[in-house]
Amino acid sequence: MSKNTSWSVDLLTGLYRAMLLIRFTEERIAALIEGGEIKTPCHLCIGQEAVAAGVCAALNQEDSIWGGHRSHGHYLAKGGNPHALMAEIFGKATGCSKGRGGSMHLVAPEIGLYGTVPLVGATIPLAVGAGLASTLRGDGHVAVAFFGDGATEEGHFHESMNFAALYRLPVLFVCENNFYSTHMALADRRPQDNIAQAADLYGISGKRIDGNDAVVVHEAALEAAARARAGQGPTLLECRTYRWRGHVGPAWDLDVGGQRRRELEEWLPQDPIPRLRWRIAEAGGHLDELERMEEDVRAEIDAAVRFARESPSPDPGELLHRVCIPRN
Amino acid sequence: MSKNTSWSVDLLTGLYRAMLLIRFTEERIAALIEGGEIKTPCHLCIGQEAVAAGVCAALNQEDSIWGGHRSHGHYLAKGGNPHALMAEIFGKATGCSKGRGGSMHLVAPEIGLYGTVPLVGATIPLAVGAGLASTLRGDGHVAVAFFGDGATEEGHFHESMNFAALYRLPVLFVCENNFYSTHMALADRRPQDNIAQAADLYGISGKRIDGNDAVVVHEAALEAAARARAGQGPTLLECRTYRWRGHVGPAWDLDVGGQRRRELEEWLPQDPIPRLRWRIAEAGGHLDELERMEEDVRAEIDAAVRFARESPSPDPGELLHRVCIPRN
Amino acid sequence: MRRLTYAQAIREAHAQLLRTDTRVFVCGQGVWNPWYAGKSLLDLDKEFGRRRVLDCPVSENATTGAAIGAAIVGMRPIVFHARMDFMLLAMDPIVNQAANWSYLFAGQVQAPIVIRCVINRGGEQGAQHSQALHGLFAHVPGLKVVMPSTPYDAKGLLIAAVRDGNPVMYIDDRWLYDDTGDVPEEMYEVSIGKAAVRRHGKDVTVATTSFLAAEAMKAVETLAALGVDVELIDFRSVKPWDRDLLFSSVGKTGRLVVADAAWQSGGFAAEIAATVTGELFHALKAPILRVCLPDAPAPTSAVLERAYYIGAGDIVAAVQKILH
Amino acid sequence: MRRLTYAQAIREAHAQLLRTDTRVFVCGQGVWNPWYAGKSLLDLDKEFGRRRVLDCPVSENATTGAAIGAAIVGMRPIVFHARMDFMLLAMDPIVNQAANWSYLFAGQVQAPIVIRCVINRGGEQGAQHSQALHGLFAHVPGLKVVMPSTPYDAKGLLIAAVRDGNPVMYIDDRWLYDDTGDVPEEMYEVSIGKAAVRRHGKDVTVATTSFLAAEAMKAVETLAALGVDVELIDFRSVKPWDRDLLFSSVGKTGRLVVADAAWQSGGFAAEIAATVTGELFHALKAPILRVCLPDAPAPTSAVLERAYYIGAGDIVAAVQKILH
Ligand SMILES: Cc1ncc(C[n+]2csc(CCOP(=O)(O)OP(=O)(O)O)c2C)c(N)n1
Ligand SMILES: Cc1ncc(C[n+]2csc(CCOP(=O)(O)OP(=O)(O)O)c2C)c(N)n1
Ligand SMILES: [Mg+2]
Ligand SMILES: [Mg+2]
Repeated sequence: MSKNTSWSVDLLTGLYRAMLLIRFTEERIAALIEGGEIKTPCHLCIGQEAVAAGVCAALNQEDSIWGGHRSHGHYLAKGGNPHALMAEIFGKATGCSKGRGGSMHLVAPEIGLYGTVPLVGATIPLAVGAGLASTLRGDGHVAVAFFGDGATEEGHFHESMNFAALYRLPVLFVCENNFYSTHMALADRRPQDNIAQAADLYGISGKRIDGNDAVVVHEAALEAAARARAGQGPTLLECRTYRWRGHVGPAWDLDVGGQRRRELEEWLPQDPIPRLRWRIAEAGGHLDELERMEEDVRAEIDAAVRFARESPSPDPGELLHRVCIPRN
Repeated sequence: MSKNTSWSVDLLTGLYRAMLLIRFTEERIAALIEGGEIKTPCHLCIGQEAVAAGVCAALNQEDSIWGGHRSHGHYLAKGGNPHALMAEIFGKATGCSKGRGGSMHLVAPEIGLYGTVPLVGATIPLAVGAGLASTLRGDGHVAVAFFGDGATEEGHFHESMNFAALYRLPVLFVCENNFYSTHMALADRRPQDNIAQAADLYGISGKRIDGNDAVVVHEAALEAAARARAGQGPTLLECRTYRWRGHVGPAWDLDVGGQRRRELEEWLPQDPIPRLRWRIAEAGGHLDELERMEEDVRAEIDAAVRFARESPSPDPGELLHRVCIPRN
Repeated sequence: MRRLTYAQAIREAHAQLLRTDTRVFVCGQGVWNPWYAGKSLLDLDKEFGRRRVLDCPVSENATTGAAIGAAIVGMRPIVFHARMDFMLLAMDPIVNQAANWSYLFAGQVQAPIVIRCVINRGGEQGAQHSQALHGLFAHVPGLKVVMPSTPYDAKGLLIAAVRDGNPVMYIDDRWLYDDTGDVPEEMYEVSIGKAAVRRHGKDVTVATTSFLAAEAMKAVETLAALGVDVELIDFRSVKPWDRDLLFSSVGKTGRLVVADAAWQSGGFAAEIAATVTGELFHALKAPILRVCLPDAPAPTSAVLERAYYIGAGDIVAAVQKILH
Repeated sequence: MRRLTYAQAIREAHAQLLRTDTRVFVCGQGVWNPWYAGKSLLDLDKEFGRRRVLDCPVSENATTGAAIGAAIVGMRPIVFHARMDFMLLAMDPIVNQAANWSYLFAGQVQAPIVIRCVINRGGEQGAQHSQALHGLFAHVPGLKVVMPSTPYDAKGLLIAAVRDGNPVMYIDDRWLYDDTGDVPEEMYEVSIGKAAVRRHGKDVTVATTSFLAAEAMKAVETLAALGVDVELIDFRSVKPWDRDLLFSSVGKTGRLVVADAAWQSGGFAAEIAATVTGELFHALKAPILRVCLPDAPAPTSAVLERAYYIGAGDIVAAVQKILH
């Protein structure tokens, strides 16, 4: 629960719109996969939208974000163009990565997204490097690494935390703990459910928060970003959440074990979208506006799909371009 | 200070002998390097002998140990043949690694030393694997990884701790915190002086102990080994100690910064050998026996050096042997 | 004879090894679930228990290192990497440790580990989920590298790898998992380092790795129809590779095309071409051509993937080029 | 002209880059102390401060990854690895990330990083402190790889690498640090991808990497005394390497020896031999020979080291072999 109750309706509806955009985009992608139109492997973040929305709303355009295999939400929340996202997933030349990257390799440097990649945890050190660059330049920008609970088992997560803590770099380590790495539950991979505690080891600020409450996430991210900008170093946020769909693709992954159905029963009612709607009402917002917003968002996604469908494929004649760039 | 005051004189003199053997061997090696007879880079452990001695005295012959670049002491304390050590350092065919490995690659499988290598922290996961093998075989053996404070900055240290904790493997993580990694002081590499705390993250037993008191080390290792054998999982021991000589070679490394001289002044009086001598006297041991022991040990080292000098060099005709072994 | 798929053959080898040798265990990410391994490890955990078939945390270095450590103390582990790409996080244990262990200690201790890894590409997965990195490992002394292309070899090479006593990289290819072939029920080995002649011919030698063996077979048929008589060699092992067989074939045909679906520069095909040109120069009647991937990462878009990957057509073209 | 040692030339390039380009910084283990880097980074921390010359924790992956991340957001870092062997812990950031970054995103973002690493061998250091792994990196698309052999090239290639805009592996060799040569004071570049002819000749082409250039020069003198006129090419860059220059030389001499002090199997020399045999076959008068390290890890004992390493004598022998 958020301490601060005086969030403006504007801020809340902004968070709401970001979450809707993510949710509806992901659902549309799910349908397009089922329809056979999308082939690139997609890792949907339905259920986890509050993390992307809450964190990105705390950032400036020049702050950088770095993601992984499950990063459609990060791209959209930071302000990435939905047309270019959809076109990328369709493998088109107009995609954000011009058809080279697919769902797992998104980029939008104009809004501070420097790349997402599916090697688990691989962008954590890169985000630390962006923080190091900011420190050297004194530009006040913050770098955010988004990653999952699984990524904390990679050694470079620890190396990166130590590195960022040692030099007090302006980095937010945002762990979306959805309790699974592919089919493997957290308890099968870690002796304790204590990701946030890693912060103690490095003497940095660390928090375990409700990752399904966009306002809670936002508040924590704002505080972390402020600390980072003030030279007080990195923060680790463990955002507890749950992925509704399968590890990859639109299925529900009920085959990972008996606990999955129980967990879904527990988590579906924690849907971050209705939870925020309730807050907006409380803050004096108008729910009918939210409904209009839903229509807007759907229309935008329709347009993005149309754009993607109508876009040309990449030119095979350019297959070998830009392995290296020419010297300018 | 050890809780248990009833250590037998035998045990204490055993520890003492092990430390003497290490100290005198290292000092002899230092002289031989200065004399130009030894060329392979040697990382001496003078000042740190209590860790190797205390831990190895808690182990059975079948328990495995794994080391790094600074492992002469581990080899000797576990019972490795001093002749074969010296011959290896001389690069001779009679060396423990037959002249293939030098100071940084020691082996003595007959006493449970399966290999030491200079890639920092590289044997930590290997020790975990030895623990896994013991668990699968149910043989009750314990595996010990010896490593330095620097190694805890490698991601695989964390991966290994998590892995061993998860499966409750019989592993002792023995960190010799000598406060330096080459020329870099701990404070230049870590935000906090808290290596033992890593154990908390993995929910295992972790202790910070006086690494210059062989009895304290021994007691902690005995307890850890007992826990490991009882299926209670791994332990992390942070043994605080100090390396007298340089990172590599016999010099004193006074060039690493002004604090070095101060630190030496503080640590030289903490010499683990006189500290144990005092305990032996307290336990009713005879100091003149210790003096006889010194002579014995020196004679043994003389013999080892003679053996090494007189041994043949490896046969260059065998240069390419055993890259792979033939199928038997 | 009984027919199995490539994936079933791999699974059967695992099961028989686990059943007959208590030193064998399997570890790695994705061994409890078919998402990554397809049917190649299906239900082994149910049959042999989750201690001997251990699905691991997302820690490639420690998992591989632990398997190597267990091997050094006498076990015979098979450590599984669902994609070669992930294995780059385990290069220290593989290249610095396992590969060196025997040599370093003059053969007194060994690391009899099988590092099984999958090439899993295509399907718009992109650059980091497509790599065929056997060339890196074939450069490293102390590692053996095998790449079965048939169900028979898949089973026989895995058994040979576990029994070999040295570190062996066992590299299989998801594109082959549904291929079927004759596979004996009993345990048998395919010798590491021995290639197979898939077709005898006299005009030109085509030598392949992994799934290109099947592509080459199609190429052979096309070429036969054009009157070209190809001798087709499937390396199966890329380190060590079968010099005797290749040399005797090229000694006869005087012409060689090497097809390897990895980056061309500095890849395995280069080693073959370099060795043949160094040692069999006077038997050569034509340039040795390589049919490899271009020196670029894998793209995602299917349109680009089609342009990127190689197959029968490329082999036909290369053969025609050195004949004319 | 002013003479500097190889190490001084590297240091001067660093200093000038740090002085003239605020985007440049240096990080890695051992940059504050000459133990690892010799004089090649001497006192740079004192001159430019310990923020821009950053000695790092023992964390190769994160340090390399951080340098790459900084590069992606616009810096021009030089990340230092005191030995190539340690860099195997940073293969994911180098091979999966830096090498792919430009291609993955169609050139919209880049990783203009210089990964400097040292080959530091001999002196009874053994298998894990001796490796020359440039062959691994030369296999990977998206990486450039340079190996200067003279003080002049050491300076010019480092400057070119930092300005290149792509990930460049800059590999220097401790055996060269005390070599002296003419080095201009001003900043200048040696083009990446351009080899140098160290001696013109007509009978046979000898092409080398790194310290073997000097060994080859000795070999050339011995051979000249025997009436053999060698054309000597120093690659300087191993990816991309200079096709035009090599082809025109071999087109003239018809004979090629490639000398590269790395493992022979699947190494850089294999790529040269394979390419020449594939594309210049009809110009060749003799087998292409490789002078490389044997396929074994480095031993420690000096007696074994002498048998293991290669030099002028091996080059002379190879040349004589293809002439007779
Ligand atoms: C280095 C690496 N190892 C393994 C994988 C296989 N893999 C892909 S996604 C994934 C799950 C990671 O879990 P988590 O970090 O929690 O992210 P989530 O999928 O839950 O969002 C794994 C293990 C990979 N892509 N990269
Ligand atoms: C992977 C790797 N990185 C860096 C080095 C260089 N190096 C050799 S010894 C050493 C110091 C390690 O410090 P610590 O672990 O504390 O051991 P100590 O030397 O103090 O015994 C370093 C960094 C190495 N050998 N391996
Ligand atoms: Mg997860
Ligand atoms: Mg230390």
